Amino acid sequence: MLIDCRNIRYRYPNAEAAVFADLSFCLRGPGFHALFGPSGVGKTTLARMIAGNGPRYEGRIETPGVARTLYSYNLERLPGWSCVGDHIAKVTPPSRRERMADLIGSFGLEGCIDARFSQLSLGQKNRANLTRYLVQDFDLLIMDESLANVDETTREKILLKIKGMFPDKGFLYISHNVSEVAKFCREVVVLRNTAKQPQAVSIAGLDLAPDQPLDKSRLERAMLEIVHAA
Amino acid sequence: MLIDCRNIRYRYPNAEAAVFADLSFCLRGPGFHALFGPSGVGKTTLARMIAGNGPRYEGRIETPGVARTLYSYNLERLPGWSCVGDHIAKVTPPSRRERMADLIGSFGLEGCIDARFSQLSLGQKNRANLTRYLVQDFDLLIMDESLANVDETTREKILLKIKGMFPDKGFLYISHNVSEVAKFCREVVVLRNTAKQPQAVSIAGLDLAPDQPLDKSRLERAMLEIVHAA
Amino acid sequence: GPPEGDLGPLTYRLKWLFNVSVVGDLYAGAEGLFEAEGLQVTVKPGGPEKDAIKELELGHAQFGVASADQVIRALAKGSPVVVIAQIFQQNPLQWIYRPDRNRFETPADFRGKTLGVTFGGNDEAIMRALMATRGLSEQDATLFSVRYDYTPFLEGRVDLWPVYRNAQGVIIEDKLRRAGEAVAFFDPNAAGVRFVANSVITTRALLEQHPRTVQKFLKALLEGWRRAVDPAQAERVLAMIQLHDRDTALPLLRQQLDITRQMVRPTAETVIGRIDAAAWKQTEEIMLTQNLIPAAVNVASSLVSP
Amino acid sequence: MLPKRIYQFVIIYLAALGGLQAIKLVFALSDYVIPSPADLWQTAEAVFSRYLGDALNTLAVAIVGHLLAIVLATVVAIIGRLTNWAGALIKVAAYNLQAYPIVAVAPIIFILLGDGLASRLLIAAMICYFPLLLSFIGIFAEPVVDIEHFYTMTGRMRWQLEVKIRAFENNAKLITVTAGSATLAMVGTIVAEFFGANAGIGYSLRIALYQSDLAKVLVALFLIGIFTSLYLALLERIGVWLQHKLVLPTGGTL
Amino acid sequence: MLPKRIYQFVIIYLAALGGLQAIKLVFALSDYVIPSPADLWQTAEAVFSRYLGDALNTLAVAIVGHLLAIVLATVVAIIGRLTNWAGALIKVAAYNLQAYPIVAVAPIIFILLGDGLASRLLIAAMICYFPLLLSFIGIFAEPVVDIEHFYTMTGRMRWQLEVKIRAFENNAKLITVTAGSATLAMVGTIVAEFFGANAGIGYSLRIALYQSDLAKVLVALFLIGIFTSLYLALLERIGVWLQHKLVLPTGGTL
Ligand SMILES: Nc1ncnc2c1ncn2[C@@H]1O[C@H](COP(=O)(O)OP(=O)(O)OP(=O)(O)O)[C@@H](O)[C@H]1O
Ligand SMILES: Nc1ncnc2c1ncn2[C@@H]1O[C@H](COP(=O)(O)OP(=O)(O)OP(=O)(O)O)[C@@H](O)[C@H]1O
Ligand SMILES: [Mg+2]
Ligand SMILES: [Mg+2]
Repeated sequence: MLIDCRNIRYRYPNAEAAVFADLSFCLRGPGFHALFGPSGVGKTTLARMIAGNGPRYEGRIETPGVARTLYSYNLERLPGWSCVGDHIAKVTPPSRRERMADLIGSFGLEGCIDARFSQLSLGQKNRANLTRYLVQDFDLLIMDESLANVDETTREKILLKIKGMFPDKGFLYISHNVSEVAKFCREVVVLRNTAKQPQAVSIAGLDLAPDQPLDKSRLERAMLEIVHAA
Repeated sequence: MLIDCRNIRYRYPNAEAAVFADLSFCLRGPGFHALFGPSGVGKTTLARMIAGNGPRYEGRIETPGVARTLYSYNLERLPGWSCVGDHIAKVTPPSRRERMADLIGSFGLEGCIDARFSQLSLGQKNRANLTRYLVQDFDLLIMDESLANVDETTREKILLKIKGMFPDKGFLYISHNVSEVAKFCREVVVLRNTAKQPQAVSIAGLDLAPDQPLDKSRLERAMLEIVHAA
Repeated sequence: GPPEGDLGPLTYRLKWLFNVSVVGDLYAGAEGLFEAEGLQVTVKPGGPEKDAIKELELGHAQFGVASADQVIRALAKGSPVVVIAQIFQQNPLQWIYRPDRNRFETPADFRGKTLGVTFGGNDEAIMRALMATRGLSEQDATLFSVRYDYTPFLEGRVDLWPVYRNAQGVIIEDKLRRAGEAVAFFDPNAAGVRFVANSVITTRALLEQHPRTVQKFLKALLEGWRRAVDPAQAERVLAMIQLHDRDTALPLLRQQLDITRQMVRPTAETVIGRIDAAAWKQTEEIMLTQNLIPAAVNVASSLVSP
Repeated sequence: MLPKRIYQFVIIYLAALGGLQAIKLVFALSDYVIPSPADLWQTAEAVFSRYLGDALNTLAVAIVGHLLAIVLATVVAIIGRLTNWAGALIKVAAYNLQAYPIVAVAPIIFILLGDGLASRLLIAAMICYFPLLLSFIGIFAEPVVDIEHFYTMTGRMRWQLEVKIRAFENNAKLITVTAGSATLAMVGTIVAEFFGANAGIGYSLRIALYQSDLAKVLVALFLIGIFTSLYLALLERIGVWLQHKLVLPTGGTL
Repeated sequence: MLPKRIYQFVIIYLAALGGLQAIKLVFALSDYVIPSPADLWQTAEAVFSRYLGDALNTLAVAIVGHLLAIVLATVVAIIGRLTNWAGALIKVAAYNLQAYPIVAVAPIIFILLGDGLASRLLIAAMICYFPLLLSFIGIFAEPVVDIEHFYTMTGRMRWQLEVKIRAFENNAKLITVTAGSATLAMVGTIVAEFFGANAGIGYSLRIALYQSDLAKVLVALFLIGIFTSLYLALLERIGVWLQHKLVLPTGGTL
């Protein structure tokens, strides 16, 4: 068991409508999972609740077996006083230096390590930020649109790399790209607006591994299912 | 003629490599065009140059027939002292009030107009920001990842709406979604790294109009072409 | 007497900035008179925020100059201060006025006028004592609060303005004279109010444990004053004071010195440094009358002529 | 919050008194140098109600002076943003005005305004306004690109809007600085009273200093401290309320 | 930049002189209230070189006092961020210290530190530090969420890092405020000299006021203005250079 949400209810103060009205779902086992749903449905809110730094809500979220949850998002910035490479190195435990170099290479960041964060393009910023999370200790890493500004080719490479490198960890990937979540994720939790019941449905993805051939028709079916659910 | 770039050369101060080495391309006529390319290739830099608030470069960019260029990007924010609806209304000329209401409706922002900008979800922020640009006077609107955090379904609706509403205007849409640019754009300028010559190639997209049926094989071909070029 | 321990270098804290009012103190230092007595003394300027009595108690200084009202206030609070000399036989504090607008012959003329006083300063005590001699109360005249600048007087909004006759008095007089205006001074002494001015002080402990040091100090100091007010030495004295007071022109310095001489040594017979016990007694009475001290301090017992 | 600031001040004040008494003991000083507790108590009884009135008077002037300073600093900071010659000149003037110790400028002020309330107010405002100006200039000079871009691009940017955007984005800093400068308004008023006025606690303080009466000085300082703390606490409350109004309550921040 | 500040100051100074002369004419004031230009010129010739030395002396002390104030304000602002009781107490103490006009505190300082350089420095620093503190507290108290999130999430946040992040993000504001406070360091030193009366242009100013010599006061103010402008210009240059070093040159901003 990775994440167990039970009867979550939440309404932002001053907001007219609730974001969650009796939301329940559960995600089993480690692996690369997705949180999917239309813009404004509550993905960020839920992700923050799971990570323990969201607002107070009714209901219960349990993450048995997860000692350490990290939440990353696409607007994060690195400090400006030294170059990106130094900042990442500084937060990398000595034992993970090799992994860090490996990640920088596969993420296409070699050309960026000597630059300041403010000099990077948006996609480069996304990747630099994600890199430093991946060299931390974690059991569950939530990636809230962490690759939103990266091109598809690079993004696929990154996802496959992560999946290969961390087979035993849990990931919750938030993205607006249907084909991507269908292709690479094990389970796709589709969040829907409060009018629909249940508010969340789980759909199995292809969970594509590196070097595994793509079954196009299966992919299309999964995509359709996700789009229909949303 | 919309945009004519001739022999652009540019290197950021302190950067090792040039971003543009003799970049030339031209985009003809109004319509919905795309600027595409891997993360970090220079799309934002070029877009800012076209809009006239980028760095100084060698070469020439001409936009004959374009009196007014606007540049919008996904990190923009609306001021916080009143609600989103008021801010948009305030910058809408009286003659465009109807259009504004129409846009707010089709962009799915009805629920957001009474909220402050800081209370919106990322995708809602994207849409609110884009809305206020669309009610301005412009001949060319550059949308730099302006819809990056919006879900695909909503995004398609928005693009079709824009195309229907502004058939005579020029758009330069920057996005990392291959199928989207292939499907909706008239010409896709693919930027490539400086090692490749020419640095930019133009590929025709399907330029899908509202209610026009989708030719899947043509789409696939266009997508392949774009991915190959990049 | 018994042998005294060596006190080492001594500090002499003045009441005010270096100017003609401290000419004898400066002279004693400049001419090596302290060294001649075997003492090593640093003469330090005073200022608006300096209080020699506090420095004596804290051991920052061994000798100092304080105004009589300061001394009496300190005695009232149990300070172990003693007066060992009184340089000015006549208080240089006077009030300047324009004789073409007002005439101030006696305190009776104060009625209905605007009178400048530094509230809390000794000029306030003197002014109130002056008014009391003619039974004037606060309703009979307007007391105006005097500050750092003279503008209210210069602009004619205040009729009487307190100055040190031998220092500022000369300068302001010169200023107004040059503008074609006459000035005159009202002297409280003439009205019988003899409020003591600055005096030389030390602590009782020092006096008792090091009587000879005190004697030597006083000898050198008074010798300094004697020479400083000696008309025969005038040019030499002026040259010396010019080194310390570079802001006053020589002709004015000369005038200042002349007036100072009259106040330090009104007659040829005056012993320089004489403590005028009667004036001290009057000063204490004035302060007692005005509730500036809660009870009599018997100031006479703290006046010691070594 | 209100009582907290007060009792914290009282603790500090008592600690300072204790320190003074310790010095008195160690150096065996007389009551003239440092008053005894009994002396202090008697003095307090004698002058407290009079000083209380003075302190209230000072507080009233300080509040008006503070408002004046806020207006002045805002105006100068906004004008100083102008990049033209006039803007630069005004900025230089504002800086130079500050470079003159009030002791030197006071005579000129008194020549112009006399020694009534106007001078007191002006001096209070002058002492208080410069630190405000400094912060305001820092805040108003720094663009908030992500918000301003649209208005600049569409030719809608006016200086009023620019100021509004920057002020709003930095509202927390502005509120902190403005509330904190309350202290300076108090100081400014006291200094003005010290130099030129015939009323207020600064005036009483000066007389006490002339009389070398440290007991009275300490009573005055106590009242100044209490009133400053009160005013500060009040402003901080207003600040909290204002920020609450400006920034709608959100469910946590990210 | 350097000569610009100077000539701007000279223009303002001359304008102020003109204003005084106009007042003199309108109210028919005599030479002893406001000196005539000839008088001013003579006085300037007589005292200029001496006052120049005094002003240099003052400037030297002001620079050291300014450094001291910056250190003090940084330390207090950092400690004041602590949310515990000690932090609150220190903040209250810092605010209250400021609430006391230097005129009231100066005698105590002179008694404790003597009348040497130390008191001059301390007073200069005290006058200059509080406005710095205000801005620093404002800056250090406001989180930079997008940068700090990672360090907080991964348990890496230390107060040093937090301060560093906030200082760096607000470097433009910090530099503006720090350079601007140079003026206050000058003022502080002059006030200390005025009351402590030992050296520097503040001492000369005191004597000029004692002698009611507005011409000398005006000459002193001229020199103070020139030196303040110089120091300010120097600091602003350093600020520009520093910011250039901190924020690498970028091809425009968006
Ligand atoms: N601080 C807030 N105060 C009030 N309402 C808020 C606040 N934050 C978010 N909301 C509202 O809650 C809803 C869910 O927001 P959330 O950011 O979780 O959406 P999301 O699914 O992450 O959307 P997106 O894909 O656009 O990022 C939205 O309708 C939003 O307007
Ligand atoms: N201010 C700057 N200083 C130095 N280098 C910069 C600066 N801004 C961008 N660059 C570099 O220039 C290149 C192009 O950046 P640009 O932002 O134009 O890319 P992009 O195509 O928009 O990328 P993305 O899709 O990730 O937004 C990148 O390699 C980036 O690191
Ligand atoms: Mg979101
Ligand atoms: Mg970009």
